Amino acid sequence: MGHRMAVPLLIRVAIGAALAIIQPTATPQAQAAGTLIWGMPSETDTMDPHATGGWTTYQITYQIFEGLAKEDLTKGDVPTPPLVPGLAASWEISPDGLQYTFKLRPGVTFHDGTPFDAAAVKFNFERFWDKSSPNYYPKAASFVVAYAKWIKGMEVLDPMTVRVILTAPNYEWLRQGLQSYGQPLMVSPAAVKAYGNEGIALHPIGTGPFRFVERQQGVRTVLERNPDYWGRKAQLDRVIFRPLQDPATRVNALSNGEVQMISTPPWDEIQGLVDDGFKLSTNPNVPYINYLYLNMKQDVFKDVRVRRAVNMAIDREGIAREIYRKTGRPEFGLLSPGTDAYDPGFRSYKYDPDAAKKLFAEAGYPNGFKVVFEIPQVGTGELVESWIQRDLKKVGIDVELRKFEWVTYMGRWAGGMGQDIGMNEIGWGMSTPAWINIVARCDTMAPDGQNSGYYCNKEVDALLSQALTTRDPAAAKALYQKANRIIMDDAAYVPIVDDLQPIMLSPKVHGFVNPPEDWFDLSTVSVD
Amino acid sequence: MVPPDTAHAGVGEGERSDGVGAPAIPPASGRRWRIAAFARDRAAFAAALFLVLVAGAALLAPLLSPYDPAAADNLLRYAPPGTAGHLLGTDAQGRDMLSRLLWGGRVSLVVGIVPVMVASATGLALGLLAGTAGGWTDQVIMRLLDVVFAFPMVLLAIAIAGVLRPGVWTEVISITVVLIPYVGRLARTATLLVASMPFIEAARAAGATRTALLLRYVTPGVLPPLLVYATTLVGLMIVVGSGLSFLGLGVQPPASDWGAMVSEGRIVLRRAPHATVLPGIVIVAVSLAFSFLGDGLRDALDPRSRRR
Amino acid sequence: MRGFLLRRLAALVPVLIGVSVVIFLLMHLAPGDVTTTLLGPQATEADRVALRRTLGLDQPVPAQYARWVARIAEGDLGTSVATSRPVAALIVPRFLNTALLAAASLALAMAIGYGAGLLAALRPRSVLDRVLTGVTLLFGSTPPFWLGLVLVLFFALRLRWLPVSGMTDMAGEGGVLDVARHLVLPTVTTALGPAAIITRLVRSSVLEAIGRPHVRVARAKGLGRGALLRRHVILNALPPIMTITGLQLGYLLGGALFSEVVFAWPGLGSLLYDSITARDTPVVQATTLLIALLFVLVNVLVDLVNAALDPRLKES
Amino acid sequence: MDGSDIVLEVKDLVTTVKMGGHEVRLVDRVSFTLRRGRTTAIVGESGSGKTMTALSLLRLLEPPVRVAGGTVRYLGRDLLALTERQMAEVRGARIAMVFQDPLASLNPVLRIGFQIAETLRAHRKMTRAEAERRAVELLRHVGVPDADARAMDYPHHFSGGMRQRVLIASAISCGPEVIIADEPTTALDVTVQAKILHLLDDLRQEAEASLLLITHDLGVVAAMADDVAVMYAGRVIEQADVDTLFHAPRHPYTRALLACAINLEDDRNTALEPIAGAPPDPRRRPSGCPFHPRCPDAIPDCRRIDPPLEAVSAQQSVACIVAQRAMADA
Repeated sequence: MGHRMAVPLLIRVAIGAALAIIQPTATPQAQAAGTLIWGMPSETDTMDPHATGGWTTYQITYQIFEGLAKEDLTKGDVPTPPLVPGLAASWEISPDGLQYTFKLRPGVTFHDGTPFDAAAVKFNFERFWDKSSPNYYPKAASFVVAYAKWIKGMEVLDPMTVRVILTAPNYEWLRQGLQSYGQPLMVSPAAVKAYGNEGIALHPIGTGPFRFVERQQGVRTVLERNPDYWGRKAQLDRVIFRPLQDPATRVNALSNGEVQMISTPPWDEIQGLVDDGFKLSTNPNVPYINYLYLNMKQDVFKDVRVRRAVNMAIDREGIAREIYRKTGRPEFGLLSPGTDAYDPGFRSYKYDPDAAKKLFAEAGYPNGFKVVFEIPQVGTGELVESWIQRDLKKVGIDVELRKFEWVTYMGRWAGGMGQDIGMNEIGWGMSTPAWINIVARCDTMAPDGQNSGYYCNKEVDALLSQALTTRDPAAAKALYQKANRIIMDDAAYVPIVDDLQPIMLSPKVHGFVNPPEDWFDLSTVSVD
Repeated sequence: MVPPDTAHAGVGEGERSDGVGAPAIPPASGRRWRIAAFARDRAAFAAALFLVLVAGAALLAPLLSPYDPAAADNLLRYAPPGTAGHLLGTDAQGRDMLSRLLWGGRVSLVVGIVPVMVASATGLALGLLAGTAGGWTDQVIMRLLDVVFAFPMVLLAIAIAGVLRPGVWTEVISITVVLIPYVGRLARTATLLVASMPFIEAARAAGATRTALLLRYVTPGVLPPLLVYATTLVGLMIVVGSGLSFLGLGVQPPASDWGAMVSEGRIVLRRAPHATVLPGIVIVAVSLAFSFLGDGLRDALDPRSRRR
Repeated sequence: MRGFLLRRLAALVPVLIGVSVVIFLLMHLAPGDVTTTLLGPQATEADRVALRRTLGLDQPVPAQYARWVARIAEGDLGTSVATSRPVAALIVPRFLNTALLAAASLALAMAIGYGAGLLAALRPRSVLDRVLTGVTLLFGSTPPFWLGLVLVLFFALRLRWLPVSGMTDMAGEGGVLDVARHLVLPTVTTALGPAAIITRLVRSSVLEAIGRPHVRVARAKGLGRGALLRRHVILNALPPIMTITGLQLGYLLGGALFSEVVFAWPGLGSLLYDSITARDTPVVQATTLLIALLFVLVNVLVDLVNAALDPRLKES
Repeated sequence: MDGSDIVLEVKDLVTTVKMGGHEVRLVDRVSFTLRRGRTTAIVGESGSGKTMTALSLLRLLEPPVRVAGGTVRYLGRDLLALTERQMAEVRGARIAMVFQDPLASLNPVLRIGFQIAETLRAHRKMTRAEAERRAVELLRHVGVPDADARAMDYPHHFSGGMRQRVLIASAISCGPEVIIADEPTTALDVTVQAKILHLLDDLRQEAEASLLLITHDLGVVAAMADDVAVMYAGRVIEQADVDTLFHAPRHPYTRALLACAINLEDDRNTALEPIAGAPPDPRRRPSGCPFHPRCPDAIPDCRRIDPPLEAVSAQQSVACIVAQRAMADA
């Protein structure tokens, strides 16, 4: 009864199997007609539009859900996405700017066949705004707060008409509902009743040009064309969103034909891909400024001359030219591109290291000082951060980089800089000029807002509040620009570069539009 | 990659090996470190020489490196090796590769050596205690080691990076913590084997106290296999450290180490292969050198295994 | 044998408890809690406090731990905070993917390791020995993520033989052959490290067994080379080999993370990495426990195999 | 003694080991014969090459040790010329061997019964069941109590003596003509030694096999051997039948060996005289007669002349010029 030895057998089997697999099958994957596979830098979180905040998530939910108003993302050559009727065919704003009466679009159904009407709108508003309603969902309320905090009341006039009363006039209110951090898009009430507030994230039912098919967490999220869509129907049969965290893998997947589109390609690989025949798509007005906060509570930064000197010491043009190349533009203000208030010609501080050194000396720091610069793991990236560190070193400022893992960094950034921290950074912006309120008002100082550097200038707050209540966009623009000038004169922030949102596309992709927004309308796209 | 073969440090003699592959215990007599034998083993000798050179270069980085490792020249990004003034070319930010390799060596060698030394000391202490005390102490220590043993290495590193901050100390601590059970188990097995040898009973009969027994008799028996195992581990830990840098948990800019250089350069492998290939080769060479050094040490300390 | 098994399984319990306590503390010590991901930075402090209360995060850590263990006992792994899906639904498919990759990698590592190790041991100090040991050592010393990329550049981008990412062809219908094609590069990348370790140990273990006196006695009995090798050399060399193979399988469950990241292979490792960065504690805890449980179970299995192979072990 | 009863004839056997580039002789032109039904002993201090000689007969050497010359004729065939496969058929079936260390000579992971049956099935067409049954009979035959049950046990369940009995059972399982026993009892305690030796002798007579007994114990030689060969530094320095050797040793080394042995019959309490010095290192063997540095009768010629083994009578040969010359004069 000697032992039957399986080892030699095992070896033969394993080698045999391995060889059988490697025989060459040269053709790249067969391409289903009209399917776009998009390689994204990270997995998206829950697909409940009311309860999510990530840009990458809106890149999917924008295809499934729609709001009463909508941004037209099919135009790339406009300074800001035009505001167009969505599920509301039309709306009127009362002269005092307090009442918005929406005429709903008739004949629209949700993907689950249930009708879209005033009752559905009421259900959605109760979900993210009305604490007294059984449909109230606290998580949604906390995400949609920027939009919902202006609502005083809401009433259904008839099955196809709804009126919303604001607490105060805010002519950016509609636009604020189409930004990140909680979008009040219309979710099918029947689906919420069927799957519950948490379950809706797994069964997203909206009215958009694409319908949800399935999601494999970390693998793919599949949408298909909605044949009954009320507007221009999508051309693609299906869209597949694939998280590919590693930049090298994203590039290789594109080259190997496993994806037809990737976002955030590594800057240094773009030229190589273009040479290989892939198309680079960018937009000059994407609302995305990479900027630094200076900690106004730190003594060194209380002196405006020091803040100005820091602004002068950093070579924005050099960073845009050498690192971002054709996918970045130097930025000198804090008004977000992609809005009608943005002025591309705005200038604040020229790159002048010698003048900066003089200013530091004048302010009492002839041989510079030490400053701690907190950065996130997935921020602008080491290339930019070390460039800034070198530029400041040249003028005597010794920068210590402290990198934090993303979630930890978010907590520290949202919570406001500690006393020992001099600077931190973020890449942000919105297609509404009102964004500047969130980051630069006295009353939005962290931890109650994203003014992480505790900048406070009463005059700026007054101008911004007035701008919100100015109906005429041109007049509002003048106010925002005046505020922007004051902020940059105070030099409380150090804007660096606008990211032009580079997207690499396979030559097989047609009709893709890169709009002045952080997500895209895929219904115009087709793949041969 | 997990450190290997607890049993690798040779397999015990005689029938009492408990099947888990106790380490080779040199016979009680003739344990002198035979420099001659070691020198004759050409591979080990070459490896030792190479490592001394590498360590020297890293230590003398300030003198040897032609440029400041953080000095970037934007006009010279991705310059291939052999470009004027830059023997090994430049990296993504136009920094001199040779200088970064030299300075990076300091961090990588620390990431390789410090955890192995600390883990060996702790592991030895725990192993000796568990091996000689036996009973409850042995069980408790072994179960504690099992807890850390069952923890996937990478998870521990990520969690520690979350608690502390990504950086060299995160790497060092995570690698140390993960290594302790491997060394601890090896030390315990070695202790059990040495403790059961006749010369220990003879010493006990001659009235040696427990601590004397432990220090003068058991430890010298346990040290050689541990030393051999530790040497091979250093190389492996440098490779593991490079993995942590790849996940962004390692050393933070502007400082760098070989692993971070490999993972940074990796993104543009096609366009500028030298950026990732050069540090890659250094890691492989140093890691190989430590393995050969380990083999050489094992043969020198345990003449019986030279026959094979 | 049953007593042996029960004793070994009993020893598991404290280990698993230990692992669960450690990971629970680590997740609580990590700054930045789940409310930042859940509520987004715009939420006010009051909202965060309210949410912490509803999630029970404001209770003392031991109480939270106790509540969590109680739920685990009933088989409820909790729901993922980031994706609001039941943790089990998240983990099981990812575990199967990792299991597939780990099994394939181990099979390859064993094929290389046992083959090369045995050949090297049968001709010690020969050219074959030096070549085999040298090559496997070389691969064992290469950072896996770098190796993966080089393989991709050659086999996928230049020869266009193999896919670069994922587990199946996204647009295709999948199927065994499709998965197999996607499995090749990640398996080779993951397997070469363990293969080097297994080769070294098989070589030293077989050499040691060959040197034992009973092998000479068996030869004196006139046994043929095959029987001699199988029954008298390999059988005695197996226990340490089995132990190290078990260790490598344990490593592969957690350690295949590099291949999972480089090849976008949707395994447990990348899920773990993402859920830690998202502070998704329920997922992290369940995944860690699963990996730890598998690791210790594999080691118990190895002990059983070794006990079957070597009677002295059974009685110790 | 005519040639017909010669079973095994070893002539000028040379076995070397490759050390630091050159071949060192461990066995240096050894010759002796094994006669049917008789026990020949090879005696000598450890390191004299006696075990190496035994292993060379069965070609059980592994690199860097190898047989460098000479012939080993077994029933007319030179074993050194056989292929490995042919040699395997001889080992265990025609020439069997019992080893010194019973503790390590049995495979610890296989059952006792199996390890004996294994030998049978290697040489005989037998089913597993038959081999196992035969194994149990063999165990009973070599004196293992309760053989039926014990066959299912593993080696570590047996004492040293019992394991040696198992090895002997395995050795005789195929009825070999020659049994080589390399210090079969050295590792055992005294009480068990006698039993094992008697067992070996009974089995040998029963099978009319010849026994080649390797030992350093003159007591064992006296008890067991018919013919004796004394080895020193890899050579046979004296060969004779047991009575001649004990009563008329010619070679000074043999005489010295005998002087060391305790002789119970002799009532004089003579002090034991150890032999000065130690056996030479094979790498730096002295010139001429290897024993001359320790030899009390050494004469200058001993340092020059390398004494061949020459017959000084029908039953005795010696490799010592002083002894040879003394015989010639007498």
